[in-house]
Amino acid sequence: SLTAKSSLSNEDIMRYSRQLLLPEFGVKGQINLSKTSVLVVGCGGLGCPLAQYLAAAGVGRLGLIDYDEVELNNLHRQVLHREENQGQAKALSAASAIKSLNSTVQCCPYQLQLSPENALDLIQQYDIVADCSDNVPTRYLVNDACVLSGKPLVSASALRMEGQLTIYNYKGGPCYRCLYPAPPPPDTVTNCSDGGVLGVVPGIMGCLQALEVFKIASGQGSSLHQQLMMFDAQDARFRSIKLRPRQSDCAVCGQNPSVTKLVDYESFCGSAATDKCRKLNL
Amino acid sequence: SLTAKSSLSNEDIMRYSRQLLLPEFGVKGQINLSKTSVLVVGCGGLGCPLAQYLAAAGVGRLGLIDYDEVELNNLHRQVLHREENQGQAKALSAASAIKSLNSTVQCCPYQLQLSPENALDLIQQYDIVADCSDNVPTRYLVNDACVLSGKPLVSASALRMEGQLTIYNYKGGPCYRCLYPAPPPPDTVTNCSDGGVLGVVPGIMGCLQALEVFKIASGQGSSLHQQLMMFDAQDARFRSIKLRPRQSDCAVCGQNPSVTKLVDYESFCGSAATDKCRKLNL
Amino acid sequence: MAAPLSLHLEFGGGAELLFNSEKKHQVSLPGQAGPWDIRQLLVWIQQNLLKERPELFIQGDTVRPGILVLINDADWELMGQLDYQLQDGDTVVFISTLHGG
Amino acid sequence: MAAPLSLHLEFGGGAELLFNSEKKHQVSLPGQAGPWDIRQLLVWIQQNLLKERPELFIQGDTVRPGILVLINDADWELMGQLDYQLQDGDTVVFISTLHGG
Ligand SMILES: [Zn+2]
Ligand SMILES: [Zn+2]
Repeated sequence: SLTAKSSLSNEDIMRYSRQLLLPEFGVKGQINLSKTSVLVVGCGGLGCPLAQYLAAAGVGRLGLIDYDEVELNNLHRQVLHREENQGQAKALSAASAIKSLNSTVQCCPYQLQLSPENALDLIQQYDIVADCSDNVPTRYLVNDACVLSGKPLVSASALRMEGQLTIYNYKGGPCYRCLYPAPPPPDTVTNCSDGGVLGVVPGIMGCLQALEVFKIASGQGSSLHQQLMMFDAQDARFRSIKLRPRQSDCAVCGQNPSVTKLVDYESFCGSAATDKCRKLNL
Repeated sequence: SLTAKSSLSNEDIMRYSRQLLLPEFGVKGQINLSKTSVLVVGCGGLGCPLAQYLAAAGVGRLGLIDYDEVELNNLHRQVLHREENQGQAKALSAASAIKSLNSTVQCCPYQLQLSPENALDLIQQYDIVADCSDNVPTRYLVNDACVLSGKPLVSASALRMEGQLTIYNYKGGPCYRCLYPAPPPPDTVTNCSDGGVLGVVPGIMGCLQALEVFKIASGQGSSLHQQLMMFDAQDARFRSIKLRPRQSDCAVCGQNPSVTKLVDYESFCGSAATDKCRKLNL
Repeated sequence: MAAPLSLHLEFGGGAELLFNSEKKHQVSLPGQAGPWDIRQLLVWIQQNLLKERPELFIQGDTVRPGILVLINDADWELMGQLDYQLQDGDTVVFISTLHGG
Repeated sequence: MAAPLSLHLEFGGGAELLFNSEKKHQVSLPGQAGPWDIRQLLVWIQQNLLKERPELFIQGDTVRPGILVLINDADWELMGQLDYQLQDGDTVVFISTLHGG
């Protein structure tokens, strides 16, 4: 965990002066932020802007998970990576961009696939988890691991010209399984690699996701508790939906959970934990 | 103006494949975008994410205006600049980051203050103008220059934990002067350097601004015509307001305009065209 | 016999692709002896709006997993789910969950 | 004599700083002989809500330049401006223009 910081250095005061001026944030919020660690699952279209703004604002420690490598077709939306990073691990490419923006942030790149074997170990080392992944099995895995570790999960997604943002496992609100007890039939799942995505849509959603992480980390608390924010880029319209509370019959966060350790999410969902080829031959 | 492009290279097809898949965009939208030039006024908290996503998506030409140099207190929100760029011209620092993201975009940095002397010459070379500036005189100057040159103006602003976005001089909608015929008393103007700003708020607004530029450039048209989008980060709430149409008695876009060439905007506003020291001693 | 019911239906997150890519549908349900509930609305949608591959929208008597139903901007779970009795002028939204990033 | 009028007032973009930093105010205007219009509302706000430096909010009989007035999510210019006659339950928003970037 992070060294407890009780005051700001002169350089911190200079660097963060524009946000120290905010009454909602101030010195206390900055110190809280500098003590907070955030795990970013996925360094793609959502993870890039999220990591960029959290690092710029002075989050204490940032874990960056991605098993994948930078490809040319990522660059229209994954704005931390550069042309020269093609073929490199996304986690390392993102970490290097983050360091050049704010060298005072502890940055931990993990070039690996989040899995039932490593997820709890990793998530236990962080205060807040941001789900920036791109496939269904990973979303269930991250959810269950957050519930089992008691961590708030700020979850965004984007496809075509739409985006969604919710906070799970936070202040009596639902977890992902409370909303979606059964996984969608694999036939109905469209990923960015087959449905496409307008690059700035994950940009917008990743920034909004960073804002909620920021509000939790600084102590203000998220205003999206038990809410779903939906964005339609075609008509530039946002809509906020009141969600169900935590469900007492939920398989993982309910009163008699049947899921008490991580399971095999690829089998559960019938699809692979990647957005590249969506069906798993079982 | 840009060389007329009628097809996409193989590399373009690879790079932009995820947005070529979108029915609203497709090959035609990509070609339209590659023929469009956008002038970004200000490479700060709004200009950085805007330029980043427009360049990533493959806009044809990007003009980047900023007279200022990178300072440590910019880095919490001006995410194209790096620690090592401190002291460098923002326009050059931004251009270098843009080039490493997408070298196929023509990028024209201008290290200068937009002024009544140079504004028309510059704006006439571009199809769309994005106002990412940080002070009142520049906002009137950009507006008048866009009206006199017949260019659509996508205008965003951010302060503390709030943001605003509008499109001026577009399809019968109002210009900035239609809404604000008289400048605000200098005493009532708060800038980011005295009021502060949460970095991700201009991030969100700059991304939304880029989306509207993108929709105009690709041929879909903006959905914010005659509308004002307001964002409150504290409660993560957006609100869209129906605005007045173009006003027939407007001083610059009305039927008998009194402003037929650019004037002295610092005198008109009683303040300097910078966000650093807000009052002008007249 | 109740009067016909005017509803505003919306589909999003990809669910609109099953409805001619049209996101917004203003519909009128015929008058019937009792009130309309969501269970009956799903049958009506399947018979009147759904052009192809109904199994991608409906499974059994409810929506397929991964579609969230919203009644007047609230999760249908808060409103009685399939048993919610529709009122004239209600907005019902069917949103497919997005997973991309 | 008309009944008292219940209004939802909001201040934003910095205008709330003149009102104890409170963005939302639920207020009740007393009953009077004729209807209330925005011109009268501004006088009422100045006398009842505005704590300090009224010149930063009001100039003459209208709001100072740089404040936009919104009536039920529409620009007041579309609604008759100072002459708009308030209805019970209306939302009136006063937004200071932002210039930062
Ligand atoms: Zn649950
Ligand atoms: Zn005008």
